[in-house]
Amino acid sequence: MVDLTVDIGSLRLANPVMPASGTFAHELAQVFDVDRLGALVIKTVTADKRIGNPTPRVAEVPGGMLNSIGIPCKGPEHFLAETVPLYRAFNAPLVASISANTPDEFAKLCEMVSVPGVSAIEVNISCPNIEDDGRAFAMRPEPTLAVMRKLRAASDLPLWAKLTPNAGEIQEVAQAAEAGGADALVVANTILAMSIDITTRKPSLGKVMGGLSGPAVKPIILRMAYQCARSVTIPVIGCGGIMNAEDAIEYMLAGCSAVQVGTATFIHPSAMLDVIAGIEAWCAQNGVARVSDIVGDLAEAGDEGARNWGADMVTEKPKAGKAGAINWEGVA
Amino acid sequence: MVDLTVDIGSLRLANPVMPASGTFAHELAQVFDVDRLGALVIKTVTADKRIGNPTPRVAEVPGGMLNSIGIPCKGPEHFLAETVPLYRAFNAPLVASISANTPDEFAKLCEMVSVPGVSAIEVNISCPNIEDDGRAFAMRPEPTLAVMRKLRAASDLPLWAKLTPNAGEIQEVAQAAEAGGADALVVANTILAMSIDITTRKPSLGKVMGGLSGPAVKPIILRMAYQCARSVTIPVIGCGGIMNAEDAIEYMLAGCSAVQVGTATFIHPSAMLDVIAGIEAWCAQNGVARVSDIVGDLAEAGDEGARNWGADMVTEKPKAGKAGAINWEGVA
Amino acid sequence: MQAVHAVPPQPDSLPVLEERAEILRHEAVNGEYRLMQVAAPDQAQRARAGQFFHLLCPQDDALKPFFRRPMSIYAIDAQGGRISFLYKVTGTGTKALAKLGIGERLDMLGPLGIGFSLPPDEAPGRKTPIVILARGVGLATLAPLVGLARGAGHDVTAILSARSPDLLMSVEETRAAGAQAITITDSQGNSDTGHVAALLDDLHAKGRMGALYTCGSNRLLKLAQEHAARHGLFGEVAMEQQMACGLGMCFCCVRAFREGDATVHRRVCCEGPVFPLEEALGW
Amino acid sequence: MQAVHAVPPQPDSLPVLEERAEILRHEAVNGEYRLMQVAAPDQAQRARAGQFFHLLCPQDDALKPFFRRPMSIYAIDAQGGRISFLYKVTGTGTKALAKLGIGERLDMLGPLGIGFSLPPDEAPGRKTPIVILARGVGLATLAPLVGLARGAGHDVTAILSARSPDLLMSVEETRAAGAQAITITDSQGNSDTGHVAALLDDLHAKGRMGALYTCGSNRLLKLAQEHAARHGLFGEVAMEQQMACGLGMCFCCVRAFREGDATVHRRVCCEGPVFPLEEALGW
Ligand SMILES: Cc1cc2nc3c(=O)[nH]c(=O)nc-3n(C[C@H](O)[C@H](O)[C@H](O)COP(=O)(O)OP(=O)(O)OC[C@H]3O[C@@H](n4cnc5c(N)ncnc54)[C@H](O)[C@@H]3O)c2cc1C
Ligand SMILES: Cc1cc2nc3c(=O)[nH]c(=O)nc-3n(C[C@H](O)[C@H](O)[C@H](O)COP(=O)(O)OP(=O)(O)OC[C@H]3O[C@@H](n4cnc5c(N)ncnc54)[C@H](O)[C@@H]3O)c2cc1C
Ligand SMILES: Cc1cc2nc3c(=O)[nH]c(=O)nc-3n(C[C@H](O)[C@H](O)[C@H](O)COP(=O)(O)O)c2cc1C
Ligand SMILES: Cc1cc2nc3c(=O)[nH]c(=O)nc-3n(C[C@H](O)[C@H](O)[C@H](O)COP(=O)(O)O)c2cc1C
Ligand code: FES
Ligand code: FES
Repeated sequence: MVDLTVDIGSLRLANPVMPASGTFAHELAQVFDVDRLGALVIKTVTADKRIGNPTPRVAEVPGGMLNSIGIPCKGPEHFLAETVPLYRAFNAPLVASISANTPDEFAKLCEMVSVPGVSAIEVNISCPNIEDDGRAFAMRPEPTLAVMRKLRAASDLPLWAKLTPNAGEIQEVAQAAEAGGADALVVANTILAMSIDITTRKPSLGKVMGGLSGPAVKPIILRMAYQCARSVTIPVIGCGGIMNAEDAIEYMLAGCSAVQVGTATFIHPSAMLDVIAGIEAWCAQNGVARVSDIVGDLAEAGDEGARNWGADMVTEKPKAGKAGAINWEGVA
Repeated sequence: MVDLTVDIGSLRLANPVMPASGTFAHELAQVFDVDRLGALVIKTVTADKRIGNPTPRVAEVPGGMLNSIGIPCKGPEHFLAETVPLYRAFNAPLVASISANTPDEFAKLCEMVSVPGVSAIEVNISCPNIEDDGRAFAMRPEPTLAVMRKLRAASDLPLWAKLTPNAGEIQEVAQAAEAGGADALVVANTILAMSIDITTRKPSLGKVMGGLSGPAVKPIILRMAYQCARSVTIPVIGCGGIMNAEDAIEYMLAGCSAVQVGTATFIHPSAMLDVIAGIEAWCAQNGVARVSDIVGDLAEAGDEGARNWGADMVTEKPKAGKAGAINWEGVA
Repeated sequence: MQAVHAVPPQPDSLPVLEERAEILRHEAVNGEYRLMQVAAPDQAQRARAGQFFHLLCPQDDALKPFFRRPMSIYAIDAQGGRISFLYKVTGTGTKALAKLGIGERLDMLGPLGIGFSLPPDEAPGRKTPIVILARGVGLATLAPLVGLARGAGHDVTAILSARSPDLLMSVEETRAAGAQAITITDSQGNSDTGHVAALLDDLHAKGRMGALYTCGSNRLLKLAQEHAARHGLFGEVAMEQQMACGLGMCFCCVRAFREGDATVHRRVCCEGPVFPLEEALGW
Repeated sequence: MQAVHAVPPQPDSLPVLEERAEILRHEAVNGEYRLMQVAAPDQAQRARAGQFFHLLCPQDDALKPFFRRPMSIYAIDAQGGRISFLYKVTGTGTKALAKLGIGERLDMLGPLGIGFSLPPDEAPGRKTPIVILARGVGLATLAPLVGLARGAGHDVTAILSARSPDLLMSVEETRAAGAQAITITDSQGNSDTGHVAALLDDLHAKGRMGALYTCGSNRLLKLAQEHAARHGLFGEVAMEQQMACGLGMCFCCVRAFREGDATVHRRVCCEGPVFPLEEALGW
């Protein structure tokens, strides 16, 4: 028996697998028992009512998808009156995702949704801050710190800060979020991208640019999750391109305490169950008693062969010799 | 007959297709006549001698590759004494790629390589600046402007600034490069990424993190090329995940005057010839007399259907009606 | 990269199933359309006319197509546990689908969405006669409505429109189900709006049009809306929109609808694909 | 995503070709190794013992394997225009390769790299006798050296090492080429370093070891280096390293070599895969 529980700050989850915001809703309960998930993270709720972006809102690209759904939203009143009661039917903890146009609006919304029935609040600070030229809060450390402080003051619930991979130096943003009072980080939202239909010469999305998700982003977001996990002391939840248990384990080895699965659900609605089952099986096979033991358990690169080549064919750090005098480079 | 010539500043290229630095060398002439390429961009030369990074230096990921080759380099003297003379055997213009650890070293190197036989200099400002905590020059606008000014003063040759996609706001960096005197931009270098072998629990690369290239990055870099092309007046050369002519045409429609092909050459060494032939065929089929006419010729998204659905099945901007009162969102 | 996917045990009570159904038949119907029949007993039992399945088309070496593809139920054999699809080969997904052989398996998610409803009785004890206006691929969606309505005792007239006579489909089946089938084609020059309008007027005059159903053509939608409005008829339209999740979670499949004075977005996958005729906005 | 690739016309003069060669034979040799023979007339003409081809293994739905895979030439039939590979099924690439059927095409780039050279004459007019020390997959690389050396008039002794007798390969072919084959295996307990050292000493004493060639085992490399150094023998080793371009452009395939007092990096793909025995550093 593998112990699959993980702790995200004060919140204990039955297992480390949960949906990514915007790719899950109660409708999935038509396909499987969603109480088997570690948590239920729902689509971002905004302070204002929104209709979302023009269609086409999604496009396929090699190894992934683009979306410019935006955040169609009926507003916080609807969330409180309809959504929260609806989720009482489920036992898995409900995580509300919120976002707003200004720090103050954000804080007010945060306070509003801090109600019984909500176990944690994911603050989607990857959304534009109109007080900073429409730049997303999490593009830079300073606005991240500022908004997190306000959010922290507005709620006693655990706050998960969801970062944007479009930031130049995500570790610094991660540290700012921690300093501002985040209880955990979600790394990360989608990467801004686009594609063009060369026959019509039109962008594939009605909004021209949109967020890339799916397998294509995994190596990039995994790197960011690794960087963040090494830069903060709060738990990091990895999110980007997880299609199966192997991907989830990569994130956990890189330092993530839990994972979120988004796009995979669109291909296989019960993908998250496969991820849970696969993690459990891998732990059992590898003598891991508690899944939390593998968090950050990355071996050092180099010497004994990063790949499983034959006993007689391993890759090594070239012996130093005179070459030792030559600089190993800092960055590729 | 399609006119395939393109102008990159004062430099006219026979066609818009050239190799990406680090993925080409004279050895490719063993496979095809490299004079059929628009230009010959060679591996970055550094001011110091370098041995490169520990092995393993490459890894496969879905839809692409990771590399942490680094820049093994025999130094500028070797470049001048051996490389430049070697390329006299070819007619296609030689583009030297250079990089250094500090702005001054960079400028000195730039001056050194400004010799007959070199048609343009690609300044790889995606490399770490040790005077800025090892951050790459092109991570931010200010150091980009500073280094470009020095480089501009050091050479009369066309300077192509190669940007890093790891920057948070690449348009601003692009504008700084233009302001600093760049004659063209190359968008972009590889995206920092990583992967882990869950069996050995080791990072796949000896250096843990490395650059992602190949199809997986295309939607991201295409977006950046589009943003840069709209932010500057100098030509933009697109580079990232181009595997075939369709990909190259996407970049040109997005505003790129030319393209660079990297990873594709590793899979099919003559991929660049296929790209050239494919662009020519597409232009011929679409009544395009000069390939430069399609640069930036992007249709507007929306109304008449971004996709080629049946005449009776097109996607549209939802009619406004009362919903018109609701905000269309700024960013997804 | 692809999820290593073992379909988990799904309780009998769940309305939507993901199954790997065996392909029993798969053949070209004409130069454009293909018919595929699969064995999917549990899904067939749940399926209703107007609903759809979200199909995982075999992916090529570039992971294309990435998304599932929505496909209406063309025929349901609940007892035999079979479902049929009639589809047009258009792009990557349907091309990949077309390559699947008999005996191979098709990963299908469904049944999904809200199907057709039948009109209230015209008069106590008198079933409202319905008219189905189908063009092109719209036929695939409307076909099972014929059986549904006939089974419930409605008089059914199906106006089947196509580019040319060889692209007409389901004519025999429609008649065999006891419905009247009127065929019109572009090549015969009797499929234009004027002609169809006259046909509808005629059917209404004869008391054979108490409700109107359509799908697949913007032109026919407008026409149907005009006639339904003019005569105050019950009507429904099946809409299409690109889909990712198919379940109502992602909001990519919205279309604009009239709701009183307002224009609202509705998700085609779960608030449709069948909508009240008068509320649909053309596209 | 994959390059829509039409191999362009390649002038006769170019040394490296990318061809889609037809598979003529493809079979399991034992539980681990497979033999594949392809028709590649132009490439066969250019190929030399010790060189390799860079093979594009069929990619699965996740574009895996992404890179080509280097594979030594196991046999060259220049006249018949055929090339053979002997390979071990290990990971994604070789697994994909193993699925290719006879008549299918294999996209191969090559011949690549620097092959084996033969030792200078021992004495004027007297060809130096050579010893080949091959274990496991190293055999695939060393096998064509037997024919090359025999053809040039060298006496050849091949020490063939494997885990167990059923994994020994090429014994008959070696003998048929007029070379002596000595087989040693772990299961028979005669393949350890001590045993091999004794064998080499014996061969040297008998005047049958004037040069040494090896590949595939770090242990045997060390041993060969010791013996070659002790007796001042000519020697070569074929090295392996992961490759991307295979042509010398990307610098991913470096290994460390001794060059006088310094340690330098050399690219296995183009400065090798065959290197002077004394310069190789173990791994
Ligand atoms: C509820 C519903 C039922 C449908 N039933 C049928 C049917 O019974 N028979 C039939 O032939 N077709 C039907 N369609 C249309 C069918 O889904 C598309 O033809 C199919 O998705 C095209 O995929 P493709 O990869 O071949 O084309 P591509 O053009 O390569 O597809 C690109 C993207 O656009 C989407 N797309 C393209 N055309 C349509 C469309 N008309 N509607 C929705 N998305 C589209 C695809 O799903 C994909 O995401 C239905 C659509 C919907 C929404
Ligand atoms: C010059 C040369 C000649 C070779 N000749 C032969 C031969 O004749 N017969 C044979 O069975 N094998 C030979 N090999 C080894 C062969 O290339 C590997 O077994 C093969 O690449 C493994 O690929 P994979 O996808 O099955 O394994 P994976 O482990 O999935 O490969 C992952 C990555 O590591 C690389 N890799 C793994 N093992 C090796 C290796 N031993 N050497 C180089 N790269 C490796 C792969 O190419 C790939 O890039 C040769 C290698 C080189 C460099
Ligand atoms: C259709 C779609 C809608 C999304 N909506 C939201 C959202 O409302 N809020 C949010 O924080 N992230 C949203 N995301 C981002 C995902 O939560 C997730 O961060 C991203 O998709 C990467 O994970 P994946 O590769 O597993 O999909 C959305 C993603 C998709 C594909
Ligand atoms: C193996 C390898 C080595 C590279 N070396 C360099 C380099 O020395 N200088 C540089 O500016 N870019 C270098 N790059 C980046 C490429 O020039 C290019 O920007 C990137 O690979 C994206 O293009 P692609 O997807 O077509 O490969 C290298 C890329 C690869 C894969
Ligand atoms: S397809 Fe996802 S909401 Fe309709
Ligand atoms: S594999 Fe590219 S240099 Fe050797």
